Amino acid sequence: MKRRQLLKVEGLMLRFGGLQVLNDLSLSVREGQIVGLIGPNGAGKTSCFNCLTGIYQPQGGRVFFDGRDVSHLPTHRRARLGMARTWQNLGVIDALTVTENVMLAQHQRAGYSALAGMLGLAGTWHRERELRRDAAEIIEYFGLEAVADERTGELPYGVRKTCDMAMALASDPKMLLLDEPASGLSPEEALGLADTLRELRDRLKLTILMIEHHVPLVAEVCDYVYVLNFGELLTEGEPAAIQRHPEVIAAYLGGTAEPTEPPEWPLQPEGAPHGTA
Amino acid sequence: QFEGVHDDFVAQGGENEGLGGSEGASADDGATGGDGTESTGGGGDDASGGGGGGGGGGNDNGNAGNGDTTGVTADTITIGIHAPLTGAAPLKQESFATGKDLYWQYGNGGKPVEIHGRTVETVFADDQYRPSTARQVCQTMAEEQQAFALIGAGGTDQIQACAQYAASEDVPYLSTGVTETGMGSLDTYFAASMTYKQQTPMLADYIKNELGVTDASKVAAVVTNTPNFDDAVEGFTGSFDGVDVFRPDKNERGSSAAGNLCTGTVKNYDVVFVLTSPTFYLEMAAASGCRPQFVGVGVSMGIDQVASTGCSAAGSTEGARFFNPTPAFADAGEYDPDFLAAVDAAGIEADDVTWMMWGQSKVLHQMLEQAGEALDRGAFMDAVAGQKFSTGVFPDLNYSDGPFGATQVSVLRNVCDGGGHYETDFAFVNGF
Amino acid sequence: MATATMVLTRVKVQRRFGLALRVTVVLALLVLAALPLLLGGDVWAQRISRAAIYAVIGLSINTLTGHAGQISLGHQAFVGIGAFAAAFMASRLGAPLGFGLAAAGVAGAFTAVVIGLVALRVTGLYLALVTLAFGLTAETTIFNWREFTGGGAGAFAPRPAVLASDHAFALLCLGVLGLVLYLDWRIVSTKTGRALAAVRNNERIASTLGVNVTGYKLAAFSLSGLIAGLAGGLFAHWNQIVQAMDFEFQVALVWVLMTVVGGLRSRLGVILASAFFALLPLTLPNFLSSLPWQPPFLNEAVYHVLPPFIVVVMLLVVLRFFPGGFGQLLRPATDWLAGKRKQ
Amino acid sequence: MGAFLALGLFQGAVYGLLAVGIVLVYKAKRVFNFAQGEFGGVAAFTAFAIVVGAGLPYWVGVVGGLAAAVAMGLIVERVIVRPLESSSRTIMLVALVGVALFTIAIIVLLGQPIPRVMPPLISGGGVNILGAGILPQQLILMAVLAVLAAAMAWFFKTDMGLAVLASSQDTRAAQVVGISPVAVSRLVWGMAALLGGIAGLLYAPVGIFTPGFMTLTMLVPAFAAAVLGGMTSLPGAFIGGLAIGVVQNLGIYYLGQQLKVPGAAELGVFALLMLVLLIRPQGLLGKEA
Amino acid sequence: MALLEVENLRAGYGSVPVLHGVSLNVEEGSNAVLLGLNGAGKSTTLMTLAGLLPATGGEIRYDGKPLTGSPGARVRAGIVLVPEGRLVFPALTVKQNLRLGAWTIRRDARRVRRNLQEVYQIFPRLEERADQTAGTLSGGEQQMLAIGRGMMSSPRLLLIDEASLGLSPKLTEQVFAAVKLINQRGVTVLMVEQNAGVLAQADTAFVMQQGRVTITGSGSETLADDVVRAAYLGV
Ligand SMILES: Nc1ncnc2c1ncn2[C@@H]1O[C@H](COP(=O)(O)OP(=O)(O)OP(=O)(O)O)[C@@H](O)[C@H]1O
Ligand SMILES: Nc1ncnc2c1ncn2[C@@H]1O[C@H](COP(=O)(O)OP(=O)(O)OP(=O)(O)O)[C@@H](O)[C@H]1O
Ligand SMILES: [Mg+2]
Ligand SMILES: [Mg+2]
Repeated sequence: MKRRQLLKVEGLMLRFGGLQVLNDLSLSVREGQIVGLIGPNGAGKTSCFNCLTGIYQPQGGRVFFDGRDVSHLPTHRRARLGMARTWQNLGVIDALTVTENVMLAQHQRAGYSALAGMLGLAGTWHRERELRRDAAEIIEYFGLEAVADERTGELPYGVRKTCDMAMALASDPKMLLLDEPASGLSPEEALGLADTLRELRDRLKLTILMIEHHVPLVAEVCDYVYVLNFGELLTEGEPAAIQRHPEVIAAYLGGTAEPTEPPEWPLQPEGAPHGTA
Repeated sequence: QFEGVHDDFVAQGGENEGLGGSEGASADDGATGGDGTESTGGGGDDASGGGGGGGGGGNDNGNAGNGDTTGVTADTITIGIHAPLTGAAPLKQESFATGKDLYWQYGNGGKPVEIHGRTVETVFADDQYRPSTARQVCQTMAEEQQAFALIGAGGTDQIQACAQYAASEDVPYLSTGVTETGMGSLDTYFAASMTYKQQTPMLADYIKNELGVTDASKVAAVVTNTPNFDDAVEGFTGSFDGVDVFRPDKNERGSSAAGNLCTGTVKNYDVVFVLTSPTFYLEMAAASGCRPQFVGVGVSMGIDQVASTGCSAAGSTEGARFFNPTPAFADAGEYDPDFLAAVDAAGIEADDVTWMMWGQSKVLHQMLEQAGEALDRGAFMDAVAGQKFSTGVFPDLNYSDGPFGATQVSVLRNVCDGGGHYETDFAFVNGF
Repeated sequence: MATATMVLTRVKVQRRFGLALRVTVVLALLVLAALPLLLGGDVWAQRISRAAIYAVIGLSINTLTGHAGQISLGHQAFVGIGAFAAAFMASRLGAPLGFGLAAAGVAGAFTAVVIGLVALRVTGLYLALVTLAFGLTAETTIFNWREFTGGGAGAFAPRPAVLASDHAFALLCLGVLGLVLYLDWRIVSTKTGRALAAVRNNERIASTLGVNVTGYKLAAFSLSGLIAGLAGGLFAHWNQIVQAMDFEFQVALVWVLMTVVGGLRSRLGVILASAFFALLPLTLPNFLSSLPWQPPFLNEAVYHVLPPFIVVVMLLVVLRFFPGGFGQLLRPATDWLAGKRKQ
Repeated sequence: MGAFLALGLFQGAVYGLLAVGIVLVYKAKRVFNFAQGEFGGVAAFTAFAIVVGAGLPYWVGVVGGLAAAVAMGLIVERVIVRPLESSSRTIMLVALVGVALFTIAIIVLLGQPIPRVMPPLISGGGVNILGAGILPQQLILMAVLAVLAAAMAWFFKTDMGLAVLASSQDTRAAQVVGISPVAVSRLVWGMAALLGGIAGLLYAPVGIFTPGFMTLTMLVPAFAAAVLGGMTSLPGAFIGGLAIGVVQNLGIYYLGQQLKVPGAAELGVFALLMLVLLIRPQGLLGKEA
Repeated sequence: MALLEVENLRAGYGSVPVLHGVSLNVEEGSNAVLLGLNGAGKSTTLMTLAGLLPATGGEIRYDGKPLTGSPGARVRAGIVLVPEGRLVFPALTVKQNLRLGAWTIRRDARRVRRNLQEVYQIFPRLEERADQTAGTLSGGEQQMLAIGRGMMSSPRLLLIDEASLGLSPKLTEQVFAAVKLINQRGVTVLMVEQNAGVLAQADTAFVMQQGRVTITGSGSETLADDVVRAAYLGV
């Protein structure tokens, strides 16, 4: 059964000064799929997410979401169409509590205008209570109720990571863009994540595009994988095939690959500077 | 022409001295009240004192009271004074601290002045050279600190703002150095000196006749951009057609105007009429490379502190002439020996601000005296309106035609020799 | 079983008792605060008005800096424009007070939006500089524009007969303060507050959560300007004369410091700090001169310098020892009053 | 017109001198130093007290004034800057604004808010430049500005200057190579205070001075000068200062004199600042570091 | 005698203790490796040794004498840290970065020049990029710069924290080769690594667990240990 493409990217080009970060990148994600995006550090994965969500304006290429060309929509408009993302270095607001963060993520579905809320018009009070109830539900789903009223800045990394995920869900999205959801998690937690992702896909009918360095998780959960190298698509396919792909082994997986020609420093920066995105 | 005026004054000075003497006498008698009042009335024999006689009559009639006795108790009257101690025209704090009570405490031959059995107490507030602050502090003095009447010691816009307040609450208000704009209709207001509108034509004559500059292109006016100085500018340009007028803003810096004064070969003014804040004037004077002759009207320019600061700035204000209500402090003894006596008795360091306040207090004293024993605000206003007052420190005042009762000014000259101060060029003149 | 019921009842009784106690305390505090208005005569009525106006200004800065995280060192310009607009309406056009205040709010909001458009392009420190330079320019240019402000003499803003008494006017100011407080409260407890928190902390995260960052920033500027303009209108009629020098740029600095001392995003803290700094220059001279011992080098001239001096000392103490300002100091008390309890 | 140009140029020299200090602190700390002007205020008032008040020789006043400024710089560094190192730059900025207001208040408390006159280094009449009388003091000021801007530019080429830049970029990394961030911080604030003190001492004798004279009217143009120059460039601060002075005075001439616009000087500066920030945010000579 | 003797070292962040008694000895001229899971306290150990974090207990002896003092003093004594995450000065050029590496010996111009030559010899890449700003270097180049900068002050003991972090396997190999070269020139090296490859060339290996060193052995022994392999190297 061929499902409809929820996200489609065509010929993405992104440059910073003289640095070609993304070069003619095309990929697509079908509804209900979990798709992996992998590649060496600095390959442009996070930058790709930034182009999808409108944080970066690519020099070329188009982004279609839910059948609509969103290439020129600002970030918040894309979010309202149902794109939610998590961040490599966390997308929680440290100064707010877990509950507040989750309610913040409900912004677009609050259902009343900012002015109405400010004036305290009748419907808003009721709606606020509903939102709070929904938030509590999501928090419970992620097992965060113990820390619901604590400021996220004071929580351990793993918990904040979970909160980030809860926020992505709270916005009631069609699609999740996850940037390294397993980083900072212990091996068991990472495997638990696999179950969560599948459950989200199956129960909430979510589509997921995920950047991940944790290869076992990718192999376990992804239906399809894109491999990025120096901003270009190296290859794509089923996880099992990807893991055997010699170029992927050479460029990314390393280790078992037989030594090739003498190593040469890459001409383009390999490691992303701190604090990208 | 001037000599005649001066002689005129000396004649009046006799009268003034007589007044001082009579006060001294009343102190000797130890009796105030009706007798004291009559000593003012005593001047009524002279032509200039005729109104005083009328005043005496008014007193006898009993002034129409309104029952508002705020600030008046059985033995005290409270007076409120506001002046800028901060802002663009900061005056020395100590001068006011020592000056505000000098007359009331020592004006009676070294003893406190008594007016119908009451002594006078003062409260003071800094108006920061801002109209809005002036209004606030005037309200506080009149309502919280219970001042019977208010005195504005300088700053036209502040005086106007406070006078407006005073009129709305029926508080008597006395000030020097003023605009006529919006003041003529205030029935609690009395000016103790000539208005700028009255002075500026005189100033124009002075420039032409005394300084000998008749070419209008050699004369500039730098007048702060406030509607309250519009009448001053009109008065000046009306009598001196064709002078250049610059209107800097109230909070502008003087150095920005310097470029106007010395534009080298094109324009170089011989005489510059300034009506601005002292800091502006000093800065402008210091920053202009050329050295024009500064002239002007207004109280704060004439004070010695400005002269001395101007002199230390490379002598930039040397020779400036200003019209002032009183003769120079340096000559105070010549015009009112009582002042020096009081200063001695008080054991204070007097200066020109003290001297100005002395004169103002003296005017107010006569007014209060005139109002009679049953003092209230209504009675006071009634007693002052239409009367004449003469002190020898301030110009003679005649309120028969409204609140602007003065017709004389004194001319002070900035002398840098010996620390920077003013000396009297002319005292109590009516024209040039 | 029985013990359980008993315990429950006791808890309930205690809760109810606690509620009654809290309500009593709040009422008592309000009455205490109202005393000067009732007993203090015109002068105190004027002071209360001034405190209320300052509180409104503080809340206006709180909206922009506290909620939206945009610094403004030129807030006095918004207030001043409001004040002159109100004075213009009252003295030149003879418009009723309501129109004057509306014009004041609109003028403040409009100016703030213009600055807000700039704020979209420059951030952080540069915004501080831009607002400062704007405040300075407004002070010297707009507020000295004679046709609008009467030049150096200032503009008069007479009160209408109904509000002529200082008491009536104080009630108006308190009413406006109440309104602004309500707005602020609604902002924090709805999506607007959360969106602003996100904008303030991380614009990128905010936008991916569907928050229109540009829109909210501009909205914060316009609301802040509206409130500031309104405060300006009240100020005009409070003093009945407005003048350019009332809105020197140093005033804006003191206001910002005052709001930080009160505690950004703490309504009570901001109100207390604002009221404190509103009353300080009016009451300090008389207070000090009534002291038995006069501190050296204190004189009339320094009274107006003392408030900034005091605000700065308080600021430095606050920044070092309790960065949440008065609000943080009061937190235990306010939490108790709001019925929050520690887990 | 010519007179305005000349006046502007020499007025701009003061802005430039302040801007050099502002740029120094910004390069080293990424902080807008709103207290820069008051270093000059403190120096001027101390020198005035020594020279005019106590009647001591001029050089004692100069040394005393500069010492007072440097002392203030070090105190500010210790009491305000260091404890707030980890808070946001906005908070730091607010605190430095506080320092400036605090200093002005102290000066008013100790002296009076009356105008004062500091004798110039060299007395004597002005030199006629383009029709404006320029005092010898102003010529000295201009020369000192040129020398100091060059000296500061050179400083950032030395090892010490590099260390200052390095710790502004990453304190932790600076520590790793053995640089003491505390020592660098003291050095920077001491130098900034010295620069501010020199500006104050040189400018006070030009005309009259009142408490806050360096902050209230000069700080904003000085910041505009620094921004115009690119915020991190010392030659930029020099050029920016002169440019702002000239723009200000041309504003007075064209807007103020011809068009009767109030506040022309400030309007000119504001317009230029906005133009720079919106069109060329990196300023004339700006680049990173 | 060991160049570095650490006994029962305790340290932490604020009131949170991280090191609960670390003991290890590093012989002069040797090449030692510190292994451990994320958060075990490896970086904390190195930072405490470099003086960036205060020790709250235990003792560090360096060259036989107790080691105290500021980071600067320790650099002068020859202990230099190549920190985790590279921490180069991004807006300065490569050459300026290296010059600052010689901060403590900046008055000895000849030695600075000699060290610079040496660094360029080990990392010719850096000489090519001498005038490029460090922020624009690739991750691998930045790592080389960080190590080169560490070499500039003629260290006796080089503490390297996760040199391979974020580098591709090929780059990692090159960096390790350079470290070996440095070690062969007589500099004692203590490096934190999670990469198995490095163990083969190490003289000593320490394994850290929750703030303590739990296993000490030679590099090859440890590499052969299945438990270590599985738990810490992810092989
Ligand atoms: N805002 C930016 N300005 C300049 N260069 C950038 C910017 N954002 C990213 N880059 C560069 O683009 C390249 C790709 O970065 P990106 O963050 O997308 O990598 P990544 O694939 O997500 O790597 P990682 O796995 O380390 O997260 C890097 O070389 C990075 O330095
Ligand atoms: N700046 C800090 N403040 C508070 N706690 C910290 C800080 N840095 C590290 N920690 C905590 O100290 C513990 C040890 O951290 P450390 O960085 O030494 O670990 P590590 O062994 O180097 O781990 P990694 O392999 O992740 O680098 C961790 O629990 C970490 O959360
Ligand atoms: Mg990434
Ligand atoms: Mg580590």
